[in-house]
Parts: sequence; structure tokens; C-alpha cells
Amino acid sequence: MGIYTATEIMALSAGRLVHNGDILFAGTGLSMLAATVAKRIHAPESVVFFETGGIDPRLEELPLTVADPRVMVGSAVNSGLADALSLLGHPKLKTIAFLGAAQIDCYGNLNSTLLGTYEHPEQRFPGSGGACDAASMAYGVIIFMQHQRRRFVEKLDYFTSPGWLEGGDARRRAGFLRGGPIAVVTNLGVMKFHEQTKRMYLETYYPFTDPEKIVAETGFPLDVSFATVAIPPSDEELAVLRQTVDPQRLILGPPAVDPA
Amino acid sequence: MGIYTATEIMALSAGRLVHNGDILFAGTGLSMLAATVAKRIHAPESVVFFETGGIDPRLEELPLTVADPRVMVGSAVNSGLADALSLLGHPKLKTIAFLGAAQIDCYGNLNSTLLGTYEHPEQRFPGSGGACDAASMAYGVIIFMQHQRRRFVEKLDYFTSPGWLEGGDARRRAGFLRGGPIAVVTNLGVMKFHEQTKRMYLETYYPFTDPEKIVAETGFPLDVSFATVAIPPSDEELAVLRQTVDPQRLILGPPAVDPA
Amino acid sequence: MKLMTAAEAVRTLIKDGDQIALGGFTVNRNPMLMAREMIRQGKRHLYLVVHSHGQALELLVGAGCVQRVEIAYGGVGRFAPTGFRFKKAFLEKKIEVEDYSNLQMTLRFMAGAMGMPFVVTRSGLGTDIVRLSGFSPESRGQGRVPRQKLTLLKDPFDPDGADVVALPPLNPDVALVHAQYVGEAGTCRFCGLTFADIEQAKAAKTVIVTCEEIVPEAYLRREPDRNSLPPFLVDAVVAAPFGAHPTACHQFYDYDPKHMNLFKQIARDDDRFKAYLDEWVYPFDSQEAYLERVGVRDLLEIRANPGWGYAPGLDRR
Amino acid sequence: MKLMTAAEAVRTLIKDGDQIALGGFTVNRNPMLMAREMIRQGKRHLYLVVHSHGQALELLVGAGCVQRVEIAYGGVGRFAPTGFRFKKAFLEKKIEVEDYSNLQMTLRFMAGAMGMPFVVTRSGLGTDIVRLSGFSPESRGQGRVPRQKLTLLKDPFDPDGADVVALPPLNPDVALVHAQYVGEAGTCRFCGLTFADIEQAKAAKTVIVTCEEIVPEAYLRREPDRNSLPPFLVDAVVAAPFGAHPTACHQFYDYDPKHMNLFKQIARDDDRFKAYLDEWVYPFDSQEAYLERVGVRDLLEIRANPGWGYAPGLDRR
Repeated sequence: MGIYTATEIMALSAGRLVHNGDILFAGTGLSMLAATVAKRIHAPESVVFFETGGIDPRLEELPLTVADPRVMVGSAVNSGLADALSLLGHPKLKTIAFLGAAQIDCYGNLNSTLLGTYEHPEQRFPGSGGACDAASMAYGVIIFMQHQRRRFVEKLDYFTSPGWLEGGDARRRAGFLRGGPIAVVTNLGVMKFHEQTKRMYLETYYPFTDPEKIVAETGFPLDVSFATVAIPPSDEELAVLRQTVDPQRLILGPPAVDPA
Repeated sequence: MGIYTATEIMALSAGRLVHNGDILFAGTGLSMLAATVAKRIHAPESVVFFETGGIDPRLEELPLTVADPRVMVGSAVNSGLADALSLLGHPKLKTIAFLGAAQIDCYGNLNSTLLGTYEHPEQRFPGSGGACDAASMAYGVIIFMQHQRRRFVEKLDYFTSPGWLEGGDARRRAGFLRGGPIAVVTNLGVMKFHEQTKRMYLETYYPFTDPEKIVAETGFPLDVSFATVAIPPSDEELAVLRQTVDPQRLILGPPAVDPA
Repeated sequence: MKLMTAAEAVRTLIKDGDQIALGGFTVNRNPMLMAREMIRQGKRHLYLVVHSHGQALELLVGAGCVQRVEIAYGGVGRFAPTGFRFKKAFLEKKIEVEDYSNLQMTLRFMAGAMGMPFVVTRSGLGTDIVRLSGFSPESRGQGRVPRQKLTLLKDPFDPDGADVVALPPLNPDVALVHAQYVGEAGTCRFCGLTFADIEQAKAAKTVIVTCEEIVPEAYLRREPDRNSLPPFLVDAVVAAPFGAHPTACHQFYDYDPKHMNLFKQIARDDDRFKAYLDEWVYPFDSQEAYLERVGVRDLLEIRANPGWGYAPGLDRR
Repeated sequence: MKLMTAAEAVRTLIKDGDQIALGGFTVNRNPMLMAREMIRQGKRHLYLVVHSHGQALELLVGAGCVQRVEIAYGGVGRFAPTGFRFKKAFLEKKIEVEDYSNLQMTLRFMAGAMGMPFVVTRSGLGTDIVRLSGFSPESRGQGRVPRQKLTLLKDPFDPDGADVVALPPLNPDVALVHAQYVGEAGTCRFCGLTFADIEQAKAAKTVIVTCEEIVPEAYLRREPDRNSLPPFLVDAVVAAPFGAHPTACHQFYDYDPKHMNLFKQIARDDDRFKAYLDEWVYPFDSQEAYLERVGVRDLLEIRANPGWGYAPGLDRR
């Protein structure tokens, strides 16, 4: 087992959640890595598509945004937003969307719009993009977060993308036909949601941290009673990620430094 | 002035109603002739499009239906029904639709669906196709009819395509943003609609008939007080129609026989 | 995506009573091989949802496979301005028919394809298309028949709250479309006008694509701008050269005026129509056998010239 | 269709206060020449309607041309996950922003393009996108600001009458899109992903198309399946080689990482942004003059390899 960065274990942890055949709605950054590594390792029949309209492109080079010309080559279809975003909710597709956000609450609801209010804004993020659409219509959502108390909050400043709403069966009652967050993958571990209450709990923590640290970085009560330590990245996983998926480390960033 | 058939004067009379630059929603048959002859004679900047998605095709040979492969060649765009039918109502286009029907009432409302009722059907026609859409959304509609008492009726058996509804401002009140029938071109003459009441009146009758005959063939009271005799087809019009537009007489049918 | 024969596709993927969207338009790209195969296998009580059809509709209705039709236009252009078998079945009350406009049907396929709860239009306000329902009241809400044909809503953004027509989406059990090209992995390319084929395929639970040519997937992926459907929306692909005959297939062949005129001759008469089925449908368990019956001479006559995509100068009287 | 210079198009077709749809997406096919020209001509109080933008948005907002934005995403991908000028203007309340999702904005353009009275979706139910309005109450119903951002409706076809989100159509005064090819008569072809450009153009009252190449009309009409807009929807065409620079144009050039990183350096700071405008926008009264400033070396580096449609191996750090 080699050394690895938090970014690397995040990408691999998310990739492990993909089932072969899932139709992957990828953004850029970590989600590109997770989708690509899963396709290369255990989900070869999975297909990546982008909200911009690139359906199953060849992806010889990593796209830096979903509108990168690299998502237009070797595709099954090049279309546009209307077509691509409509695929998200297609009942015959197990669409899995990767999303990030600035804030998350205990039901996996997301804020990627602003801090403060419209009247008194404190910070501005890009906004939903396709995130609200994916969170509303995909079969499942995997969320990437930096695990920080200011991001894991009791109440979102702005509610951009629907998770489990107020928990329980609130999501179905609101009118959504399916979906909801499957997992939250952070730089410290992987959170899932209780079957009945839909509240977040800690499923696994990475070898370099512990549940106490995670609780301290979470702004709402987090059940850690089921938590186990994560299986570290295998040499094969790391090799694929580093040598095939992002050899330029455009998204991976600086490599891990051996502390020894 | 040569001899000519009713079909020929119908095509030419309708063609004369086209203004240069109009965007023509054509069906097949007479409307193809009218649109093409207008383009060739006095409306060269007019463009023909088909509900099937063929936008401004070259039309080297006459299409026999709107789905004829002849509407897919040399086009500006080959698309589909959603795109083409949406053009009908585009506020920046003066779209003129040519429609036919089995029945018409005095406000230019059309039946192309059935005689009798669903419960007791007496006759079946193809149905709206795009006619209801064109009648609802086009800038103007030109209607072709065989002038027969059973077709010019007080009350439609089935109301397929909206003309002036109950007359007056009924069309605007119903929620339509524009449109309405401009003229009815039959094998006997050309009918228009009174500015205020929107009731049909006889504008011109062909040289081989007279207002009395037309009144007799009309199943509702028809104002003929404005009627004048139509200007007969010119030699140039007939030449274009016969030699350029439909040399095989696929739509024109048998030529006129000189009675002399 | 699975490569199948027409027989296998009909046997395994189409059930009696299914709601089926037919691709193409009147005389163009009708899924004729599939229609003939459904007749051969004696499918019953089919529920067709179409915009403007068409030769496949005529055969299926005529052969007694169809119970119910949602439709905007039932005809075959100049060869039959109103489809003879469609008209006869309607007048004899062998089928129930619900009438819409082409835009309304297209919007319903689009709403189904895009997962819209419903879709609104101004087309048809005040008409019997909006006022009257062709399906019997007792059929409402049964099986796949929607509880309401459509309904009027007040436009919430209009200061006067004008009425608009709200239409339910269509999500047929099966879409039958005929493409020019399908890649080995299942990517589909329609050439020429696409009618509402793409919307129909995206709206359907099961998509069966017949095609002129199965080509290397890489061939289609060199120009993804031109492709119509990704593999993961396609359930079965059936190799079907001349699969739309006697209707046309842009860039491959024209409609067959000889066959269409032949059909026009026999279609009014029940006995002659039955004889047509005996001659042109039942005997052929493969597309190749059917094409032998059509004959090389006729196939050569209708083949498309690549400069036009149809057969220029074809005798179409 | 009229062939114009960018200066003429902006002068004659765009007014202060116009509602403008920008084509492209974040780093791709932004109408950059038009954005620079609007800045040069000092357009004010613009009302931008966009889905995910983008470099043109950054320039226009930064230069003070914009009063109001309806938007789903304001960023330039990895070069600026949130657009610096967009963020600053929002936080300093120099612009009013109404937030939507990408699908919602796309549906609104589509509704505008198709003449739909409104359009419904389930996307966003229960969220602040549906609950909150970013425009001030006093702006409602003024000018082109809709009376309501959106509203909830009961689905008339759902037995439980579930809520759906109803959105008003968008019909912008002007759409600015950048195409690869325009024919001499005005037919347009977008290559690669079309984003929502076609819907934006069809929805707009006035359509201005900048393009890489003006080609013989017959060249485009040989393959009408690949074309995007007919001439009669296009009001003005502007020849604009590298017209999307520093964003990408599929098959012509990649995004320019050097320029985007330069912009990233200066965009946070008001004075440096002003200096950027002085260096890269104000001095150039023609696209050719701007491209001279960019320099042949950089243009060659980003030019697309026809095998990929982008610049493979480009240093994008």
C-alpha cells in the first residue's frame, strides 16, 4: 500500500460506489476522476455523459469543464442541454450524478448559490448549473465535499439542490419520482443516509483520520456508531488513477509526499 | 388567354395571394402548386417549409406528400415535426399556411376529421395532421375547397381547425395570438372574410361561373354584393405552372380540352 | 443493446395490448418489417400512438392487430388521402380513435422523452380536438388509456389567465423506428428528416430499431453531431435492408409507387386485402424472402441516387 | 439576413436595457467579439439571460454594461469556478441576479422558441430556486422583468395533484451566438455541442450570428441534416474568425489557457481589470487588430487538430 493524497482516496472512494452499467452524469474535477477510474477498473459498461450534451465521449484528455471541446470527440451523440439534462430522469437509466457544493445539511440538501441572503449577500458561488436538475431527477447522487464545520451545517444559507429534503419520505411527498443522495464523499471519509430517517451517518473514515475528528468537523450531530475504517486504495487503483486517468495531475494536484 | 382547368385557376388564384417574403407552410397537392408558382413568378424570396421538418428544400421534383424524400434535398435545415410546427407561430415570421378540408363553415372553421359523430360515424377523413396547428398559429391561412353545398355547411360535423370561431373577435378571445383565414379558394371563386364580422363573402368568381351558381353551392348565406369576376390566368402564369411547376401533371391532372 | 431478428424482437419484446409508437411519417421510414412480423405473429389489441401515419398503420389495422389509436392523421399521402383500412375500421367501430394534431402528438412524445409532467400549447383551443374524446368513457383510466384526453388550464403568467391546452406525456411500451445506420454498439443515425422518431424512442420503455446498415461503431463516432440516439436507449437492433419498403428511406430508396398503387387497388376490399396479406405478409419469415418477392427490378428502380437521396425521374403516377 | 461588422450590429441592433441571451457555455463558443464590441460602445443596463456562463458574462459584468442577470451558473470552469467579476458585482449589489437551474433556463428558451405559453418541470421542487426571487419586488413587471419568477401548479393528470414548477418562456430581445459556418444566404451550422444556442436563437426577437467562416450557401445545403438555423431566423451575420477567443470553438480552436490564466490573475482586482480592458478591449476596432494583439504564436498553439477538434497536448495548467 503506497501513500496517497486525500484527493486520490476521494476519487477512488466515489468510484467504488459506481455499479457497472450505471450512466454517469459527470461534472469536472473529482467527479471526472471518479467516473473515469470506475470505468477503467470495474464498471467498463458504464457511460459518462455531460449536461452540455456530450454523450459517452472518448475522453482521451481530461476535460477541464463540462463545455471543454474534449467532451465532443468520439461521442455516441453530440447534442445540447435539453437532451442531456432530460436523460437524467430517464426511467430506464440508472443515472448516477456526482455533485459538489459549498454547504450540505444532514439530509444531503445542497447549497451552491450563496452565503447570507439576496438582500445581504456574504459570498457568491456559481449557482446550480445542472446540480439542482441532477439532484431532482437522477437515480442517485454522490456528493463530494471538503469536510469542514462551516460546510456541514444545520441550515443551508440557500437551498439549491434537493437531497432528502426534511428526511423520511419528504422527497417522495414533494413530488420527486426517484433519486436522492447515496453518499457524501469527503476528504475525511464516506457518509451515507439512514434507510428510514434519511439522516446522514458516517460509514467509513479514511485510515489517516478518525470518527472524533469527523464529528468535530461536522456542524450537525453525526451518527458514527456504524463507522469502520475505509479499505485503503490498492496499488492497482492508484496506478490507474495516476498513470491513465490524470497523468498530468491536472485535477489530482500535487502528489503525496512520503513523510518518511 | 388560353383555356385552363379549375385546378389551374385555383393554384394561380391562391398563388396570387402570397406576398414576397412570406414563409409558406405547404401541404401537398394544390398548396404545393400555389406556393411554387408564387415563388417562381412574384415571390422569389418566399420560402416553403413542411411540417415534417424540411425547411426550404430545393424541390426539383414535386413531392407527393409532406414526407416525400423530395422535401429533404438542398434544404436549409432538415429537422423534424417539433421544429417545423414551432415555426408556424414564430412572431417574426409571416407564415402563410395552405389548408384543405372536408367541411368549412361561414367563419372559415374547418373539419378534416369525420362526418357524423364518434358514436355514429358516417365518414372518416385523415384528421388534423398539422392543420389544426397551422390554423391555430400561422400568421394567415389560405383554404382550398371544392365548392359544394355539402362542404360549405352551417355547422361542422367535427370542428378540427380554428378559423374565426364564432366570428367578430372570438378568435382573439379564445386565446390565439394571431392568425385566422385570409381566403377560401374554390373551384368556382375566391371568398374572403368581412373585416368586422369575420363572415365569409364572395370576392371574385371565375370567368366560367357566376355568383348565383356559387350561392347555390354554398350551404350558408353568402354575401355576393362585392363580387367581381376574377382576372383570368395569364399566359405567363399558365406557362410557369404547366412547364416548370408540374410538367408531369402529377397534381394538375388532365389538361383542359378546348371546347371549340 | 441486443442484435435480434424481427421475429425474436416481436416475440420477446412486444406483448398483446402494448402501447406502440410507430416511427416515420405517411410514406417515409415506416417500420414495415416490424409491422409485417407483428401481423405474422398475430399480435392483438395493440394501442398505437402516432402523429401522421401511414402504411404500417394501414397493415396493422387491416390485419386486426389494433384495438386503439391516438393519431393526428391517418393516410398515405396521394396514394390514400385517408387510409382505407383505417377508415373502414373506424367506421365499422373495430378500432377506437382519439384525435389530436401533429404538434400535440409531437409535444406529448417530447414531454415523455424529457420527463415533463405535462405540456401546454395554444394549438386547438376552441376545437373539437379539445372538446371531444374518441375513446369510450368506460375505457378511461383502464390499462394505458389516460384518465383524461387533455384538459384546459389557466395560464398563470397571463394577466387575463387565458386558457391553454394541457396534454399528458406519452411513454409508450414500445417504439418502433427505422434508422439508416446503427453502430455495432447501438448508436443510431437517422438521415434526412427525423419526424418525431427521436422523441418517440426517448419516450418509450422499450426501443426496437430496424436499420438499413449495421456499421462499425467507430464509423458513426467519427461524426457524433450527426447521430440521433446513444446505445443505452436502444434495446434491440434488427438488421433490415429495405426495412421500410414500400415506404421510402432517405439516401437508400424512394417509396415504391408500383407497390403503393397495388395496395391502393386492394385496400378497400376485405377479401382482396386478406389476399394481399396472404401474398405479401404471411409467407415470408425473413426480410430477404420478402425482398425476393418484391424483386430485384423494382428494388433497383426505387434505389436512391446519392445526389438526391431519392430516385429522380421515378414514374410516380 | 444582413452581413455586418460587429460595430454595425451592436450600433443598429442592440439598445441599452435590452434583454440578451448569450450563446455558448462557460469556456466554449462565447460571443466574445460581440461582448468586446458592446463594451467598446458603452452599452448599459443590459439584462442577460443565460444558463451557464462564462467569459463573455465576466467581461460584460466587469465593464459595467449589465444591470440584471437570469442565470444558472456563473463561472469559467477550472479557470474561475465562480466568475470573479460576476461574484464581485453580485456582492457589491451592482447587478441583480435571479437564480435558476440549467434545465429550467433551457426549458424557458425552448418554450420561447416553440411558442409555448409556459413550461413545467419537477426540477427544483422544494428548493430556494423555486421559493426565492433574486430580483427586487419593485422590479417585478417593470420592463422585461416577468411579474413572477415562476409558480407552482397542480399537475392536472396526477391523481394526487402533485405540485410542478411552471416557468415563463424567454423571448430575449437579442440572441448572440457564435457558429462555425454561415452560408451566404444565412443558413447556420453549429459543430460539436450546441448547448442551448439553437433554442436561444429561435426564441429571440433579433438574432446576431458571428461565425468563423462564411461559406457558399450550396456548401451547407449539400448536408442539411447538419445545419442548425434557416436564413429567415437570422437577422445579422458578422464574420468573426477566432470570434470566441479566448473560449473554444470546436474544430477551429481550443480555449486559450494562457489568456484565461492571465484573466484569472487580473479579474479579482478592479484596477487590474480596468487595465485589462484598456489593453485587450478598448483599443481594437476590428477583430483582426485584436488577433494581432493575441499573436500568431498563441493562435497557432490553440488551433484545433482536425482529428480531435481541439489542440491535443496543449499545456492547460
